[in-house]
Amino acid sequence: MRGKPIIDTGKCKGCELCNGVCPVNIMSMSETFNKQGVQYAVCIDEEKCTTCGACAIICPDMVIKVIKYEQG
Amino acid sequence: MRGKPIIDTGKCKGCELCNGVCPVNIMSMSETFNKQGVQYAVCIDEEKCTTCGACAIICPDMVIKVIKYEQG
Amino acid sequence: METKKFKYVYDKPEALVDKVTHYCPGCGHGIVHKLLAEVMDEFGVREKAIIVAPVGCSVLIYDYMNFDGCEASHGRAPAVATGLKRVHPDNIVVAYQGDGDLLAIGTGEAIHAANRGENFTTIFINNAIYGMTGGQMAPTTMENQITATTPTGRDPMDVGYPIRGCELLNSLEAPVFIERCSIHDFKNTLKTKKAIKKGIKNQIEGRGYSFIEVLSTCPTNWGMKPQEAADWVKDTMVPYYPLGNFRDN
Amino acid sequence: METKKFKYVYDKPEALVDKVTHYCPGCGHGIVHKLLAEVMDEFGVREKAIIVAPVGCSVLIYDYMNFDGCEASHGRAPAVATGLKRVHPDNIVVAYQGDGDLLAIGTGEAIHAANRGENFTTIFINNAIYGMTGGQMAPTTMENQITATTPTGRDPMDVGYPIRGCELLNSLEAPVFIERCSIHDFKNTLKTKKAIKKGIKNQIEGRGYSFIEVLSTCPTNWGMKPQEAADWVKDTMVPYYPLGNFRDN
Amino acid sequence: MHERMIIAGFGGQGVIMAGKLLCIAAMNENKYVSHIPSYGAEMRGGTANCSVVISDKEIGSPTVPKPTIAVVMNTPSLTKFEPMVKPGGLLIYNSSLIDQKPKRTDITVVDVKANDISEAEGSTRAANMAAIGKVLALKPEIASLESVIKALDVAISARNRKHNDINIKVLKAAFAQK
Amino acid sequence: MHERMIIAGFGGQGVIMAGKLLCIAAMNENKYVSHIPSYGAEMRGGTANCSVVISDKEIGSPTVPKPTIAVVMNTPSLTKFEPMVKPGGLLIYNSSLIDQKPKRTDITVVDVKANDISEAEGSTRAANMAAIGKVLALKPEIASLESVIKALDVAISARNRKHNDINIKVLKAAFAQK
Amino acid sequence: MSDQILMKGNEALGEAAIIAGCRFYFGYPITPQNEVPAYMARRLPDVGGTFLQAESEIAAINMVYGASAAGARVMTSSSSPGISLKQEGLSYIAGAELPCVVVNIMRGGPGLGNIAGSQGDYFQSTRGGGNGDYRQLVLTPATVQEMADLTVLAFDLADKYRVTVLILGDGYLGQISEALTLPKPTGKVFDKPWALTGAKGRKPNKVASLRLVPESSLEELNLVLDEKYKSISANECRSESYLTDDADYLLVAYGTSSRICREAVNELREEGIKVGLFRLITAWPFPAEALRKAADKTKKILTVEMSLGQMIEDVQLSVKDSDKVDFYGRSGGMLPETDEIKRRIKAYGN
Amino acid sequence: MSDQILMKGNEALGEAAIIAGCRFYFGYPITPQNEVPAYMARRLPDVGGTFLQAESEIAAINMVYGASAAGARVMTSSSSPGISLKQEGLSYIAGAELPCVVVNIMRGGPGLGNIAGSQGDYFQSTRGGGNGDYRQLVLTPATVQEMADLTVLAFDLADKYRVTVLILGDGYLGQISEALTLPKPTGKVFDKPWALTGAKGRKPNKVASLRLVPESSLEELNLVLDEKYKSISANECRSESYLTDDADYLLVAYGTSSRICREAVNELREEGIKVGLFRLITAWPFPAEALRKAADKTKKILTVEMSLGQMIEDVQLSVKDSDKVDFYGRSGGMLPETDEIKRRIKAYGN
Ligand SMILES: Cc1ncc(C[n+]2csc(CCOP(=O)(O)OP(=O)(O)O)c2C)c(N)n1
Ligand SMILES: Cc1ncc(C[n+]2csc(CCOP(=O)(O)OP(=O)(O)O)c2C)c(N)n1
Ligand code: SF4
Ligand code: SF4
Ligand code: SF4
Ligand code: SF4
Ligand code: SF4
Ligand code: SF4
Ligand SMILES: [Mg+2]
Ligand SMILES: [Mg+2]
Repeated sequence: MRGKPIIDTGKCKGCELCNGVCPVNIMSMSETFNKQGVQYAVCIDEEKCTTCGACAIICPDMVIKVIKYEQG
Repeated sequence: MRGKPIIDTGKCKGCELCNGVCPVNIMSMSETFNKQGVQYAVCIDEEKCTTCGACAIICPDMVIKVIKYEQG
Repeated sequence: METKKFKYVYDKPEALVDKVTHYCPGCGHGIVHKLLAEVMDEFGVREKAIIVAPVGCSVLIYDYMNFDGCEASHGRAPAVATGLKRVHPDNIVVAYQGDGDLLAIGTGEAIHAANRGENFTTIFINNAIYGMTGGQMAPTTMENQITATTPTGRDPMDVGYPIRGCELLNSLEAPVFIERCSIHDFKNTLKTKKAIKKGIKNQIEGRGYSFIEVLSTCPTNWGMKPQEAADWVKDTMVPYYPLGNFRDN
Repeated sequence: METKKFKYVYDKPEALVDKVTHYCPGCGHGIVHKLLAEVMDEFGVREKAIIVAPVGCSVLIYDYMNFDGCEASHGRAPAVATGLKRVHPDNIVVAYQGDGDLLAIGTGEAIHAANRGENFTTIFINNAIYGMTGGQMAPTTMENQITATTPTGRDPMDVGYPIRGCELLNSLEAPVFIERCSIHDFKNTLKTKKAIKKGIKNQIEGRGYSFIEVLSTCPTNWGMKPQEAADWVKDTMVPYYPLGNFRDN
Repeated sequence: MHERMIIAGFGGQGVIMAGKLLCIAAMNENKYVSHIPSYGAEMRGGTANCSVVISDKEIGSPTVPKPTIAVVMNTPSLTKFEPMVKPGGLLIYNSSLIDQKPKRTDITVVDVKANDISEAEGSTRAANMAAIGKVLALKPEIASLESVIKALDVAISARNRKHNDINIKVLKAAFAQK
Repeated sequence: MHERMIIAGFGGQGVIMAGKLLCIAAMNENKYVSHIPSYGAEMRGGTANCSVVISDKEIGSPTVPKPTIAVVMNTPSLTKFEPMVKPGGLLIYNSSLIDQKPKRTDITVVDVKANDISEAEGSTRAANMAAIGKVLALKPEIASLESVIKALDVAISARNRKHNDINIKVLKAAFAQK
Repeated sequence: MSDQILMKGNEALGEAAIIAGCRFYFGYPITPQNEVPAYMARRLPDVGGTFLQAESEIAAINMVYGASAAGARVMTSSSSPGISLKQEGLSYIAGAELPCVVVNIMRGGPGLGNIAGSQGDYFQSTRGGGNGDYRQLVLTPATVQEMADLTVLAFDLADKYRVTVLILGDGYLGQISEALTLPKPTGKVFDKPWALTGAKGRKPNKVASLRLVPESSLEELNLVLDEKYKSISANECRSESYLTDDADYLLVAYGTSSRICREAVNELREEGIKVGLFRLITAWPFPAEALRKAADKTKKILTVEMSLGQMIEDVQLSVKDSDKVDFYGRSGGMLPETDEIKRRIKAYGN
Repeated sequence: MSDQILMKGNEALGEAAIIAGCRFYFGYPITPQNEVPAYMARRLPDVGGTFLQAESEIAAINMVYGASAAGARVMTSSSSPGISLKQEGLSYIAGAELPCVVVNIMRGGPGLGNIAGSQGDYFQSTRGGGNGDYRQLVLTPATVQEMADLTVLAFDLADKYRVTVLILGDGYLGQISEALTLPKPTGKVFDKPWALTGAKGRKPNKVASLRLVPESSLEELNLVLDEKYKSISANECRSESYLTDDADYLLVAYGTSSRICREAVNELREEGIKVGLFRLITAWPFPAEALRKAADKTKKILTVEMSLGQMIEDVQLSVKDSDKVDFYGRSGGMLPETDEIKRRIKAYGN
C-alpha cells in the first residue's frame, strides 16, 4: 500500500466528482448519510490507491487529503 | 467655365479646409471679416473650377454648393 | 452668363437643417453630419430616420438633422438605440458617438449592442480626445499626446495604449459590417460616405449591426489649425488606426 | 501500519480556510478556490495577497481565503483591484469574477483595467450562467441553452452569440497573459492551476495584467449532476470556447 | 383559525409546492393565505423551506419565526426548526429519512413515513404529498382533503400533472393513517 | 468702490488673463475680487469672456449681467455686451478690430486701438494689455498701474513671462494715452 | 371567489403589466425580483411583446428611455443596488418627460446588504436619487392584489403625466404568494404626438433634457416640470385610513410594514385600545392632507418602517405638531413585530 | 495679505486635497469641475501621488473604494449626472465603512440639463441617492477659501468617522477665482487597522457590506452605522449665523446662494431692516439646533436656493413653526437675485 486518501466525511457534499476522476476506480459513495444529510465519498480499496491526488484536486470542498507512505 | 462654387460667406467659419482640398488651388480666404468675425472663403478663379465638388464636400459648415452649367 | 442653366454638383441635403452649427471652425463633426444627411437623402429614408445623439460635442446633432432625434446619456446611445429600434423595427436608427462616449464610459453598451447584432448603424467619431469637456485624454488618445489630463503626454505604461474600436468589435460574432475611415482629405471623405451608406443599407435590409469608425479632428483641443489637424490624422492616427474594412458580411 | 511515516501528496493549503463553503455540491468555484490558494502558498505570498470578491456565487470568497479580502460591487472588481493595487503595488491582488460580473455589467471595467495593463491577476469563472441569482442567461450562455430568462433557449438572432472573453481581451495591447482553461477533468484542472500560477508570477514580477478564464460548472442551475455538468463543459462549452493560451508575453 | 407553518426539506423534495398546494386549497375555501419561500442566505442548492400562513383574518407578516405547525422532511430541517415551534404547536417529521427523535415535550410530535408511503403507492417523489396528507388529518380546519385534491390541478404544472393520480393516492394514504 | 466688469473677445485674445491680472492687482491692494470665465453654452472655440468684480466689500454673485464696465475686443462681443452695460457705465472697445461705433448714449464710450498699440510696442499679442491700461487710466480706483505691473509676474505663466517687458510697455502706453 | 388565483407578487406584477398593455421589458437579474424578468421572458413573446435582458441596469434603464421615446409602454424592474445604478437614467427620463414604469423590490442595504425585504430606499424614491429638481410618482403596494392593481394604474399615470412611476415594493411582497383577482385593462389611450416615429408629414421630434440656449431655457423646463409635479400632488395623493375616525393613536406605514401594523391595530382594538392605521398608497405625492386629517385628534403617531427612519420626515412635515411623531423601525431585512408595536402603543398610556 | 493668491475654486480644492495628504485621485471629466482632474493630473505626480483618469464615474468611485480599502487618502470629483452614477458605489462605501472625499460641483438638471451652477442635488446629497439606510457628511463651501479649508477638514472627518464626506459646491464656486490663503495641514493621523495591506502578522481583514448570516447581521451593521451617524449629528453640525441676533427676518442658504443672501442682508441692513443670514456649512448633519436658535425670534424665514425647493424641508423640520418658512428659488443654473430677495423681505412688512 503506497498511500491513501484521507476523507473528512463530514465535509463531503456528495457530488461524486472524486468517484469519476480516480484512475483506479476505488472511490465510491457511502450507503449512509453524513450530518449534512448526504451520502459521502468513501475509498473502497485503499490498497490500489496510486496516490495520484486526482480525487483531492478535483474535490471542490477540501474533503480529501492524500498521503503517501515513506519508503522503508 | 464649367461651373463654380457658390459660397455662403456669412456661414463660413474660416477653417480654410476648402483651400487645401481644391485640386486647382482656386480657393482662398478673404481680406475682410464676415459677420462671424472671420476671414471667409473666396474663389479666386472661377474659370478654372473643375466642379469636382471637393471644396463643398470637405466644408464642415455647408458653406459651399457647387454648380455645373448645362452643356449648350 | 448668370442665367445659364446649371445643376448642382453639390447641394445641401434635405436631411440637413440649414443653420450655423456650434462646432469650432474646421471640426470634423460638421463633415460627417453632412455625409450622414446625404446618405439619408440618397436612400429616401429621412422620414423614417431617428438620430441618437451622444453626450459630446455632437450632443446637438438632433438640431442639425432634419429628422427625429433622441438624446442619450453619456455612453448609452447603443442602449437607447436598442430601445428605439426594438419598438420600431422599420425606422432607421443611427447611434452617433464620440470616442469618450463609445470607448470609455459606454464600452459595455457598445460591445453588447454589437454582440446582439442590433439592427442599427453606429457612427463612431474618433478624434482622439474629449472635445466637449475641453480636451482630456480619450481611450483613443495617441501615445505621448498631450491633453488636459495627460499633461506630459499619454504614457501607455501608466494608462494603457489607445484602444482600437474596430478591432475590439471585430472579435464578436454578430456585427455584419465594420470599417474604419477618415475625413482627413477629400478621397477618404468619399470613402467615409461610402461606408456610412453601406451601414445604412445593411439596416434597411435588416441585416444587423454596422459600425463605421471615422478618424476625425478636434483642431481646438489639439491646438492646431484645421489643416494641420487633418494632416495629424494622416500622419499620426492612420498609422496606428489602420483604415479599411474589417468585416462585410 | 497506522504509524507508518507518510507525507502529504495533497494537503489543505495554508491560504485556504478550513470551513464548509456555501457552494452547491460539485460547484466549480470550490475547485478554483483551492487552486488559487495552492498557488499563493507555493509562491509564499499569502501574507501579501488581497482577493477582490465579485458579486456572484463567489461573493464570499474572502471567507474562504486565509488572506485579506475586499468585496466589489457587481462588475466593478477590476476598478476596485486597480484602486488597491495602485496604493499597494507590492501586494498581490486577484480579481475573481463570474461571467455575468465580468462580461455583462462589468464589461467596461474589465476591458479598461486590461487595457491599462494593471498589474493584477484576473480569474474569470465562465459557467455560462448567472449562478447566484438563480440561473439567468449570462453573456457566455450557449446557443439554445435554456435559462430562466431564455425559456426556449438562447437565440443568437435575438440576443447575440455567447461572448468569448479571451478573444475580446486579446484585441488589446497591454495584457501579458491570456489563457482559457477548464476544470472539467483532472488533467485540465492541473493546467488551470498552471495558468493561475503563471498569472500570479507575472504579477509578482510586475509584468502587468494576466487573465485566466476557467470554464466551470453550475450543476444546480444547469439542472445536472456534477459529473454530467463536467461532461457538458467538455462536450458543449470547449468546442465553442477553445482552450489554450492566447498570449504569453 | 390562524396557522403559521414551516415546510422544510431538501431541494428536490417539493416542499415549496406542498405549501402552495395547501394555500390554493384553503384559498378556495375562502380563507386568507400567504406563502413565501425562504430565499435568504441558505447554502446554495441545500435545504429549502417555505412559510405558509392560513387564517380567517387578513394576514400581516408572511414570515413564520415561530410556527404553529412545522413539517420537516429531512434531518437538517428537523435540527433547524424543532426549536422554533411555538409551545403547544405541532411538529410533523418524515421518519423515513430522519433517524433521530425530536426532543421537545411541550409540543405535539407526529411522525410520517413520507417516503415509505410514497414508495408504497408507486412513486419515489411524492413524499411531500404524504406530509400534506398528514397535516390535513391532524388539522382539518386548514382545508379539506377534497379541496387539496382539487387544488392539485392548479398547483401542479401541466408537465407533471400526469403524476396526479399517484399524488392523490399518497395524499389519501397518509390522511387515512391512524 | 464696486465695479462689475465684463472683458470679452475672441478665443486667443487673452481676455481671461486680462481679468485675472486686474484681480491679482486689486487683491494685493486689499480689495475683494472675483473672476469667473463664461463657460456656458457658447459656440465652441468662438468668443470668450470673463466676469470680474472688484469691490471694497465681500462679493455676492460673481456673475455680471449688468456690467458697470465692459471691455470688448471684437465685433461680436460689442454686439453682445453693449446693450447690457448699466446706464452710466463705461464701455471700452477695441477700435483696432471693431469698425462700427457703439450706439449707446447713456454710458461713457471710450475706444482703444488695442492691437495698434500692441503692435507699436513690438507684439501682435498684447492687445489685452492695452485694454487693461485703458481701464486703469479711466478707473484708477480698481488698481494702480504699479500693482498691475507687479501682478504680471504672478498672472503670466513662467513660459510666457519673457514677454512681460513688452506687456509692461503696452500697459504703460495705453495708460498714458489721453 | 372562483376567479381568484394564488400568485407570487413579482409574477402578479408582471401579468398586470401585460394586462396594462406593456409590451416591452428590459431588465437585469437581481434578487429578490428575479421572477419579474423570468415571467416577462416567458409571457411577453406570447403577446407579441419584447423581453430583453440587458447587459446591466444602466443599459436597461436606457433601453427603457429609448423605447419610451419611441412611444411604447415599457417597464423595467430591479432591486435596491440596481435601482441606485439607474439614478442617472431616471433623471434623464424626468428631464425628457418620458413615461415609464420602474419597479424597485427593495432589499436590505446599504451596499450589497442582503436579499431580505426592506424599505431603505424611501428617500431615494421620493427625493430622487438622481441629479436635479425632479420627482417621480411612487406607488406602494401592500398585497399581491395591489402589486397587480397599482401596476395597471402605474401605466396610465405614467402616460398621463409623462413621468416615471415607481412601484416601490419590497422583497417580502415580491416573494409572497397570495390570492389574486387579475385586474382588468382600463382601456385608456394616450396620444403621444411627441414620440419618435420618423418625421413623416410632421416636423422632426426631439427627445432631450439638454437646455443650453438661451441661458434661461433650463429654468423654463424646470418650471414646466414643477407645474406638472404640483398638478400630480394636487390630484394623485392616495392613501388608506383604517379605523382612524375615533383613534387616539395612529400608526403610519406602507407596504409590508403596514400589514403588520394592521394586524396590530386589530389586536389592539380587541383589547379596546383606539388605534388606527394610516397607510400610504402613494409615497410621492405624499398624502399629507389626508394624514393631517387622520392625525388631527390623535395623541401620538407611531411611524413604522422597515428602515431606521425615512418616511418619518414626511410624517413630521405633514402633521402640525411634529413632537407627537414617534418611530419604530427595523432594518436590514428584519420585520417590525406586532407585539412590539402593541407594546409601544400601550406604553403611551391614555 | 502677502500670502494671498488668486485661485480658482476647483484648483483651490485640488491643492487643499494635496495639503491634506490626499495622494490618490480617480475621476472622469465633466463640466464644470474639469479643473479638478486637470489640476490633480499636473500636481499629484510632483508629490509622489497617483492621478488616474477612470473609464467612467462608476469605475472612478470603485477605484476610490479600492484605494480607501487599502488605507489611502483618496478623492474623486464630478458633477451632477456623474454623481448620480456613483450612487451605488457610495452606498457600498457607506456599508463597508470606508473613508473618502467626494466632490460634487453641481450643475443644472435634471438629466443633461446644462453646465451652469445649481443646487439641485441637495436631496441626493443629504438623503443618500443610493440604496439603504446610510448618510454621508456634506460640506457646503461658499467661497474659494472655504473650498480649500473645508477640503482639508473633509479628509480628517472622513478618516475619523470612516464615512464619505461630500463637498457640495456648484459650478459658480468651481469656476470662480478669488483670493485664497492656502490652508495648513492639520497633522492629524488616523490609525487604519482595518485596511487591506496583506495579512502579515495578523488575521485577514475583510472589507464588505454584505451581511448574510445570521439573518440579523445586517441590522446589526445598520445599528452600528446609525450610532455613528448620531455621533456625527451630535458633534459635527456647522453653520454661520450672520447678524441674526436681533433679526426680524432670517434668510437661510448655503454655497453660492448664501453669498447673494449676505449681500442682500448688508443692503437691507443699510436700509434699517433687521434681517440676518443663517448659512449652512454642513448640510448633513443639518444644523437644526443652531437654526432653531437663530430663527427663534424671527417673524419670517426665507429659504433661498438654487433649486425649486429641497433644503426647505430641512428648514421646516428644524423650526417649530413651519408656517413661517417661505421660499425663493431659481433653478436650471440661474442665480437668485439680490433685488428679489430684498423685495420679498420688504413685502413681509413689519
Ligand atoms: C455621466 C457623464 N459623465 C461625463 C459627462 C461630461 N462629458 C460630456 S461630453 C464628454 C466626452 C466627450 O468626448 P467624446 O465622446 O470623445 O466626444 P467629442 O466631444 O470628442 O466629440 C464628457 C466626459 C457627462 N455629460 N455625463
Ligand atoms: C448592481 C447589481 N445588479 C445585480 C445584482 C444581482 N446579482 C448578483 S450575482 C449576479 C450575477 C452572478 O452571475 P456570475 O457573475 O456569472 O457569477 P456566478 O454566480 O455564476 O458565479 C447578479 C446579477 C447585484 N447584486 N447588483
Ligand atoms: S489518490 Fe488517485 S488513486 Fe488514490 S483514491 Fe485518489 S484518485 Fe484514486
Ligand atoms: S469530490 Fe469531495 S465533495 Fe464531492 S463526493 Fe468526493 S469527497 Fe465528497
Ligand atoms: S469644385 Fe473643385 S475645383 Fe471647383 S473650387 Fe471646389 S474644389 Fe476647386
Ligand atoms: S471649408 Fe467651409 S467653413 Fe472652412 S473656410 Fe472653406 S467655406 Fe469656410
Ligand atoms: S472642441 Fe473639438 S470636437 Fe468639439 S466642436 Fe470644437 S473642434 Fe469639434
Ligand atoms: S448556483 Fe451554481 S455557481 Fe452557484 S454555488 Fe451553486 S453550482 Fe455553484
Ligand atoms: Mg472625442
Ligand atoms: Mg456565472
